[in-house]
Amino acid sequence: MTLAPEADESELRAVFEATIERHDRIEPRDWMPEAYRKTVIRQVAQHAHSEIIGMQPEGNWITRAPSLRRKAILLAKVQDEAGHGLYLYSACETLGVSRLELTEMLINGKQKYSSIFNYPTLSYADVGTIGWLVDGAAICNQVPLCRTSYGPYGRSMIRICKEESFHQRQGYELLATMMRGTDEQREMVQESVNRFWWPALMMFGPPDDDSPNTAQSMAWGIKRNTNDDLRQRMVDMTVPQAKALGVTLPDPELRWNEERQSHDFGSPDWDEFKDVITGNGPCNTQRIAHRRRAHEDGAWVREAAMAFAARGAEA
Amino acid sequence: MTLAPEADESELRAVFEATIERHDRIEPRDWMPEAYRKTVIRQVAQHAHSEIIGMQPEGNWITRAPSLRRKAILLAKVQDEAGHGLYLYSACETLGVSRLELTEMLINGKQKYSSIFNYPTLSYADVGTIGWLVDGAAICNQVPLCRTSYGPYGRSMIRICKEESFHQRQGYELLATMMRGTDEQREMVQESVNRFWWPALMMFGPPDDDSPNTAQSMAWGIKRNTNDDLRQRMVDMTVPQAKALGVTLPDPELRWNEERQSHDFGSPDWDEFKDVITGNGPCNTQRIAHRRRAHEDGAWVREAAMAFAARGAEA
Amino acid sequence: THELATYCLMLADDALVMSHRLSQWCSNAPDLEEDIALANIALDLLGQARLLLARAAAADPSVVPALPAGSPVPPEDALAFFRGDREFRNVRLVETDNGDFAVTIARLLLFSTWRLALLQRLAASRDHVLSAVAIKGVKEMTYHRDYAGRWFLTLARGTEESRRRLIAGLEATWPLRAELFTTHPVELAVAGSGVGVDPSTVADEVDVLLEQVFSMSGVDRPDIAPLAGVRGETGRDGLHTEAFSRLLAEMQVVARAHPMGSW
Amino acid sequence: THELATYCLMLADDALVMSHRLSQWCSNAPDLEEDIALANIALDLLGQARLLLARAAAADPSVVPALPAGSPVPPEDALAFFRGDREFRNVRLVETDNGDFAVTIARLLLFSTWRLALLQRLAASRDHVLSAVAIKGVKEMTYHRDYAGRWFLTLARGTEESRRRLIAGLEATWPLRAELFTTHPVELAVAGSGVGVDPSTVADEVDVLLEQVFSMSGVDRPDIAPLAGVRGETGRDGLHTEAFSRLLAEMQVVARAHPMGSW
Repeated sequence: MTLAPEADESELRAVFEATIERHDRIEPRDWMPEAYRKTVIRQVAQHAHSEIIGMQPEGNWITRAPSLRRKAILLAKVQDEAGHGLYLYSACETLGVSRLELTEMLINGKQKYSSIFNYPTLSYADVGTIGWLVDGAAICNQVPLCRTSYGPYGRSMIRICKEESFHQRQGYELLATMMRGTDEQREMVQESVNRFWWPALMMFGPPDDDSPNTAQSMAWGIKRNTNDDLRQRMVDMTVPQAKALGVTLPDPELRWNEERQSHDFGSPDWDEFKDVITGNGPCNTQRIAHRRRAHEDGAWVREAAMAFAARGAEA
Repeated sequence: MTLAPEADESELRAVFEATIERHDRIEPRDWMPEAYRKTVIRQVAQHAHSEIIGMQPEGNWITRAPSLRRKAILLAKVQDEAGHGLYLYSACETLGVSRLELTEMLINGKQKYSSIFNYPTLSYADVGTIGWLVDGAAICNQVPLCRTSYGPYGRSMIRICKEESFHQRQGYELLATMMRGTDEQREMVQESVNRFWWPALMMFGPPDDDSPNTAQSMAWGIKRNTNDDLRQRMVDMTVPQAKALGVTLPDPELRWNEERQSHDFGSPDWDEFKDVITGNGPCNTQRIAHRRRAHEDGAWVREAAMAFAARGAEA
Repeated sequence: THELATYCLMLADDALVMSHRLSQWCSNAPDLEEDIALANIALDLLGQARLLLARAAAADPSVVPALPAGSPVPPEDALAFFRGDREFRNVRLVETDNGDFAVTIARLLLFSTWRLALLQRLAASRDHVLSAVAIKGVKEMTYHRDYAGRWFLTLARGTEESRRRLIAGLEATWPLRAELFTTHPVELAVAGSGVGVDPSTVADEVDVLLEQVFSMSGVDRPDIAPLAGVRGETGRDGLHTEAFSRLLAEMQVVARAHPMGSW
Repeated sequence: THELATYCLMLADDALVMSHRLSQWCSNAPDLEEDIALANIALDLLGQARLLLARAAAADPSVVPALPAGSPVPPEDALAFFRGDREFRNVRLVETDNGDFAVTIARLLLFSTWRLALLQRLAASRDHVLSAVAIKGVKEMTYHRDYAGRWFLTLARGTEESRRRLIAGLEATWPLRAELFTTHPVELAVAGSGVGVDPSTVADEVDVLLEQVFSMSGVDRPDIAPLAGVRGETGRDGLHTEAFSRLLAEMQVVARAHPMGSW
């Protein structure tokens, strides 16, 4: 953690603001306002936690993957998520918080993760739908973040976005293959899309007029677009893909608006969103309990590794 | 525990021996030689442990039973085994050993249970085969024990034997139903019988010329027949049943001996028997670990029940 | 009718899945007496499930999954072993993992108190089969509730550890409680025709009974929000937890491998 | 030939089942680095399994389970998902439950040291496919063995608890070791024709390597008898543990529900 002598603060603040102004990167050793640091930590940690918690709903199907090829794809994907978590925790550590502290904030409910992972995965089609819609939404969210002002975060995002688009294509491809399969498989896909469509749109966060942090985050260049902008982009991107797949998006209000050259669409159930955000979603307790158990079960191994390393350092 | 003053011992011994001579019962308050007490405890405990460990191989299939009727039959059967364990531990407790002590001797390997339960159950046919052959062998062993000299043990055996013959019929009936089913089901039955035939014959213990405890146990009326006698009885009883079922018993030496009016049959693999008896059978470690885990996991519940009862007694 | 059949499936699936979870205790219970008691309860519920599945199949044969021609699998087994998870109508309360003995007892208390109240009313059903099942079930559920209540009290007033675990078990179970009293359109319809029971009508009665147990046990009624569904759907709509498809995979594996099998 | 196909199934099933067990660590490992490493190893083994299953199907198509006419399921999947437990030829070492991280590491050390030695010799197989699979596999197995060896040492020399668990894990695994070096008639036949490897020929080499790890770790070689089979049959004969049919029930459930499915 860099400590700035109080005397220099106004000068340092000017440098910081100029950097932001130029759309340049803030680096770990640079001075930054405490509120900026906290906001970046919050956002990056939330993103890291989402990757780690996100391993569970898809990981749920690794042992039941219906073909060896799909098993390999899924296992590699979930492994990538662990990798993303790793980069992002490292990015967070450049701001002076350890992975252990972050993990404890996650399992004590002091930091959040994306609400989408509080929905259950109920069929193998969900693996495809998560790739297509959830990773799709993540990409909409994350591509602008490659230009985010905090350097280590932005650079992590570049690598992560590449892998996410790969995952998104794989998800789409799984659904496309299933749609060419049996009637039962087509039903599985449609049923899965019905469940995930709205939660995917809710991934962009509350409507702009109900999103208190957006303005400051945009001013600091941590966030680059508003929630509603990104949501619209997602809908416009997805509608033609759904058509190509042959699935129906479960929104009777969805239609092309010639004037706006964009799609009109219905409003997600924001009450459900708040329910899930506040911890009552179908899987919140389960996800955290799983993470906590894994963390606690692994404590003796981490302790052994530290003790062993310490002994090596002595010798 | 009854304590006999030393002075009276020869007189008491005479009473004890006369009781045995008359084929009458020894009761818990009666005087008995220490060696008799120990032998009865060993045998009854081994029998009780067999019931309890025997819950595992069949219990393995309760959640996978292929019809609801069979699920009900199996669950009731395994429950009966728990019940048998309960009577037999009670019979043992009349000799001054508690159930807890007996359980600890089981999970510490100080007392044995029937070697048959160290074989795995690998298909649903095994549920039928265990009923038919293993319960069949148990009945051959146990019917004579209804007349065993120790009262509480003999009375337990009367009740247990009734239920065992019911289980044996149910096992046979499952196999008969499967034999009337598909080719795959018939193969399952034959494969299962192939695995269980020899272990079932080994349930009667080593050949008479290698069974050091038999003579004393018979003299005391704890045991009523030799191992080889019972084994022969089992073979003679089973051959016509196998024929009726349409399964082949996996013994090329098995044939009717007109002269003896009995079946000749091959010799079990006594090396395998010793391997299993000494702890290296396919499931010895697994069975004991399962019992130990259940016992340890339940400790806090038993403690709670005792604390609650003690508080009730105070109030 | 299809509604009656669906209603029977709801009642049947609750019993069947709860029975499955309880049967997993077999050879794992804290003591032999509990092994026996939990198996007994599982057997009672299995018996209820079988009668109700048969009633469902009789009320509307179209609910029974199709099997290959000539399959000897009876309707009760076709329903138990050949439906997918989305076709099961049980509440989610019964399907989650057993957890420790305290979770099992807390769940059994909620379940048996609720089901007893339902069956008491269902005894007056215009459907004679349902009525008969309910009358028999009332006796069974009374025993189950007493068993669960006794252990609830014992654990609450036993040791510090048992009390801690009991409260954790109750809290783990509580979010699944609301679903028990939420009326599904099918339940409303069969209640309207005097054949079934609207579960919302037993909510107060069940609450009073639970309060009695809580107060004897010195345990506070949890203040925890209900577990959300997905798009408003929950167990009665065929929307289950992740644990459920794993449960079915195990339960159905042998039956499904032998669609022409005789058992 | 049928012998070659059976031999390929042995090698394939070892890799497939071990991969399955390792994949169960996903999201459950002690740290993210271990989540990633164990998934990597599982992926390598899954890759080996796929090549070997394809080779088995090519060597003798009759080993591939029959599926309904027109099924798009490829041979590797028909073999993985539509065989029963008695048709799997893996050693029992790979199929038992994971246990804790120490059990997993002890097993992985035995498995990877053994399989590396086998694949090193198999690189010279007269069968070009097997030879190619082996050459690629040697690199992978070297990494797996190093990973397991490093953790074995770390746990042995870490804390008292880790040492206690490691020794317990090694002892739990050891009875399954003998089976690795017991020659099956099929292995003898393919070794005779220069296509396969007789596993008994790598026993000494593997022992020396294990001794090195044990001695660096200050752990005694366990003195525990091998796990008996049934009538002399073990994993290579299709005789498995009770855990295995449960493993397959989970692994095969989706594939079997959709024999005509495209994935």
